Amino acid sequence: MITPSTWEIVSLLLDVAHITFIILLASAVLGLLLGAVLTMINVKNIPVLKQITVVISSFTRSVPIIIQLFIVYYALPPLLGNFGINVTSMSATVAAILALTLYHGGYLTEVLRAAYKAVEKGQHEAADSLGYTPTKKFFRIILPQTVPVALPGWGNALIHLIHDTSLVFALGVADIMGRAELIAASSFGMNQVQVFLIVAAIYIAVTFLSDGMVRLFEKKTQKFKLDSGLKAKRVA
Amino acid sequence: MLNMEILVDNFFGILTVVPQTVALAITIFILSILIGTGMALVQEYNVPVLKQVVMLFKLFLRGTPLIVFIFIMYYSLPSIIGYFTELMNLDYNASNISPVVILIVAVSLTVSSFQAETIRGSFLSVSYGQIEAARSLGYTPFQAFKRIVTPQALVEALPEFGSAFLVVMKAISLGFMITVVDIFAEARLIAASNSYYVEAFVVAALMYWGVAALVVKLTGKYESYLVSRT
Amino acid sequence: MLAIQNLKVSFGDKEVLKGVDLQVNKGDVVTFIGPSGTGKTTILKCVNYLVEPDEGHMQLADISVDFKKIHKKEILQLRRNTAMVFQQFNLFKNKTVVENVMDAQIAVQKKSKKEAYERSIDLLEKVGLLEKKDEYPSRLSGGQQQRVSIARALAVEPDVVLFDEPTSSLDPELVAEVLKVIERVAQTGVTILLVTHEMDFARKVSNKIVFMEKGHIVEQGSPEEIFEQSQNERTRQFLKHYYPEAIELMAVHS
Amino acid sequence: MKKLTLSVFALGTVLTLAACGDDSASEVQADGDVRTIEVTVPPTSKNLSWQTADGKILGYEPDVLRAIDEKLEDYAFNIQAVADSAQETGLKTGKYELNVGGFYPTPEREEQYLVPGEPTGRSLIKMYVKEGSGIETLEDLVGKKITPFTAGGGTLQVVLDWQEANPEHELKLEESSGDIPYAQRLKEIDDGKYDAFIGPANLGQNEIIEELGLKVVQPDPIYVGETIMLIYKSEENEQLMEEVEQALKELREEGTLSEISEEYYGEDVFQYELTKKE
Repeated sequence: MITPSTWEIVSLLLDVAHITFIILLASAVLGLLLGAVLTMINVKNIPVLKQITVVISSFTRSVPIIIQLFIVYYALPPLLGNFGINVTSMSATVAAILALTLYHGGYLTEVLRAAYKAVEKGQHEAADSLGYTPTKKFFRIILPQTVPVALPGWGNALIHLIHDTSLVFALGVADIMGRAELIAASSFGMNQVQVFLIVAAIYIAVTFLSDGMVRLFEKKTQKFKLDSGLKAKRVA
Repeated sequence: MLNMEILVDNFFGILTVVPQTVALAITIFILSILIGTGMALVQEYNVPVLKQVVMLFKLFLRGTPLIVFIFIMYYSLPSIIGYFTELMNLDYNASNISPVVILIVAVSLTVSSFQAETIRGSFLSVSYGQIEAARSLGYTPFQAFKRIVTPQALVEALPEFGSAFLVVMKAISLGFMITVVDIFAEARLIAASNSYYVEAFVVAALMYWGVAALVVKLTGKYESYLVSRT
Repeated sequence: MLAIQNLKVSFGDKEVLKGVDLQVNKGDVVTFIGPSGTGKTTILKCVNYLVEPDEGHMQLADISVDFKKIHKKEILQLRRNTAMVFQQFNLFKNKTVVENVMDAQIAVQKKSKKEAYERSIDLLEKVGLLEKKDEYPSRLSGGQQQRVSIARALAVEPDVVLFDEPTSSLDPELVAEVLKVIERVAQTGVTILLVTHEMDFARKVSNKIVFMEKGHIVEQGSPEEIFEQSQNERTRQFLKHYYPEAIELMAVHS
Repeated sequence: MKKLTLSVFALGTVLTLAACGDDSASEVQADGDVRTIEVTVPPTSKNLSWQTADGKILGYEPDVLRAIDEKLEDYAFNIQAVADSAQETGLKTGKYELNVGGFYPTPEREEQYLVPGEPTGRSLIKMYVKEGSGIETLEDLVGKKITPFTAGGGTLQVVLDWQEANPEHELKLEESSGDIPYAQRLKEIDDGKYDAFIGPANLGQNEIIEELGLKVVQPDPIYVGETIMLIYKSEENEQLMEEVEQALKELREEGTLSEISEEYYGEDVFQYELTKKE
């Protein structure tokens, strides 16, 4: 029987790495956008919409990803079909991206909301008192202070997302984990530990990059120290 | 169309494993906090060698998908333990080690690497003045840590802990691969026996959602209780 | 130039202002005194709508508003014609000292960066903090932060500057440096509304003192009228606790 | 609590509507044209059905499907490999129209899906035990440790049925999702962690035992059953079911199924007599 060598396994896995990356990148970006929108609705206290964000966030945070993947891939198309929207041709990859976007967005809502709330009321009042429009206030004052607070949580959310991409295989997406399963199965699972250790190494490399990126952002955005002016009294 | 009868049946069927799932989650959750605190302390106090070990450990744990880590543990934990028992001349067949133990070890370790970050951040958020104040009143370092710093750090960490608990709840479902039965596993067992997959997943999703709602509510209550006391 | 009629504010079911009327002329320095929690700060925050009044009318320069049906545009107008100095300074933490002073000029007044910078440098020099211009607020002492905050307020050339207990969060030794700056501002002829517990200072810089209690204006008048000749029992009671010197002065007068 | 009730209701509605959307999957059909059928097979059950790293889907059942496809002029099978729980979830909601995967017939399956009367193949359930252990039948397993069963799989059902018929021999049964590969299972027999592994014989056991040089033997099958295919329940699929049934019948009679069996299992599974239902 032919069992592939370590290097053959590595190259077989790296062949499909781009699929994992596309899913990861797309759901990370879209999830961030979704999280931002949900947070906005949440902190602005828009009635009804706010309740919806709470439901989305609590559902996506608490239900196993695999069920969420099934809902999007299997339940959504017939559901939308009832409203005359035809998405039956949605591919498994698109469904995976959609499900992970919802999951990541829901998770980030908690992170972003907490970070937004961490900006003191005084900062809002100061900008308001000077006549900033809400948009100007948000982009010039509030957002730059929210980002550094949100970064560690965002970093964790990204790692969770990276881990969870390894489950999209269930829908038949040929990602890294999917191919790993196939390679292991082809030799009746005799080399499963070896294959999984290689998978682990690839994922560790990806999370290492992700953590590095977050740390870089932290350095860039946190040139000012976020302690209160009152605390500074002691410093001076 | 969803089969109502099956839904109700499934509800009570799956309900039976909720207590053990939650108990398992609580065990893992507490362990992960303990290990995470240990890691955070090692990093904060710059313990030589140990600090490097912890960093390497964290890199590995944060990076490895849990599904992979559980397998690695399943295959390697018995021989690791076997090595030690042999070393200590204990009469224990390590290959008899229960899958529940393997799951607890694997998930606790993985989650602890996230907890360490949370805990470190929350301790850093307690201002130095608080420690100074405690010292000035003659508290021993341990007393200051226990009575002053920890309660304040806890307030800071609580929302993250809530999230971590939900992560643990979901993570346990991967234990099915090594025969540990939780909410999701029971749903799949029932589905596999009666082929009503959609019904089983609906019920399972609601169970998770319900537990999560409860957890969020409880942490919220506890948080406001802690806040009201500080 | 600033006229307020029948201003009413409540927080939940607690009435904070129970119908306040106030008249301020251009160049006035009006100081609000009175026990804590009587609505002094609230009046200031109504002027720039940081607190939403239940009802009342206000005329500020050429802006006239009915608080019951105030428009978003009117709120912005009010805020653009006023500036506030806060008890907690509230400097923008993500901006350096000079950026704090510049930012509203750019974001609100649409000035060029260069113009804003030059004006900011000028103002920082006046408050004596030019050498700190590139520091972040967290590196400054409270007194320094408050002086920057005053420069920031003046930078937008407001019709009225609102000082909300500007020295209450400061260590005693830092109060003087801030008061000195406020005094200089007062001398430039800009209209000022001030809430403070520094009675000596109020007496020295104000041309009008407003004594408030429980959401009402009890008495208003020149510093002499309030601090030296007040016949009002409640005013005298308050001063007895917070400014015993006034009682001595009154004794002299009567 | 109110929020929770509301959420339950919302989710229930979503999924009910989803499960009701009958017609969406079949819209693909156009009269007179070849209708494409979405068919799923398991991806990691080597010899029964598996997908190679470069995407080829191989195995007994995929080949049977291809043979059927060749016989049916009005249909074209689009075969894809997805995990087991996804297979049945997708079939229930109409995403897929036909599943194979070594399924055993059960009343619940026949209630929910269209099941052709003709089986796709035979499933042999064998016991794998350590050389020289003397275990030959299920009765010998009393007091022994049996490897956990694939949850809800046919194997478990077979053993449960046997247990019901033979309550005097009480066995200790455990379940798992079955993701533990057979190689590991067989090694566990070899090193004594378990005394017996019971499972369908079509998943490469012989190759593993040979490759790893395990001291594991297999007595005669403890059960021989039929495997079926599941078809999404809709009116137009009844025609499909009949044609598939006919095709399977022909394939069995022509000996094609036996040939495919020889190719993947090294023996003709149709030579074994079906275990009688008790």
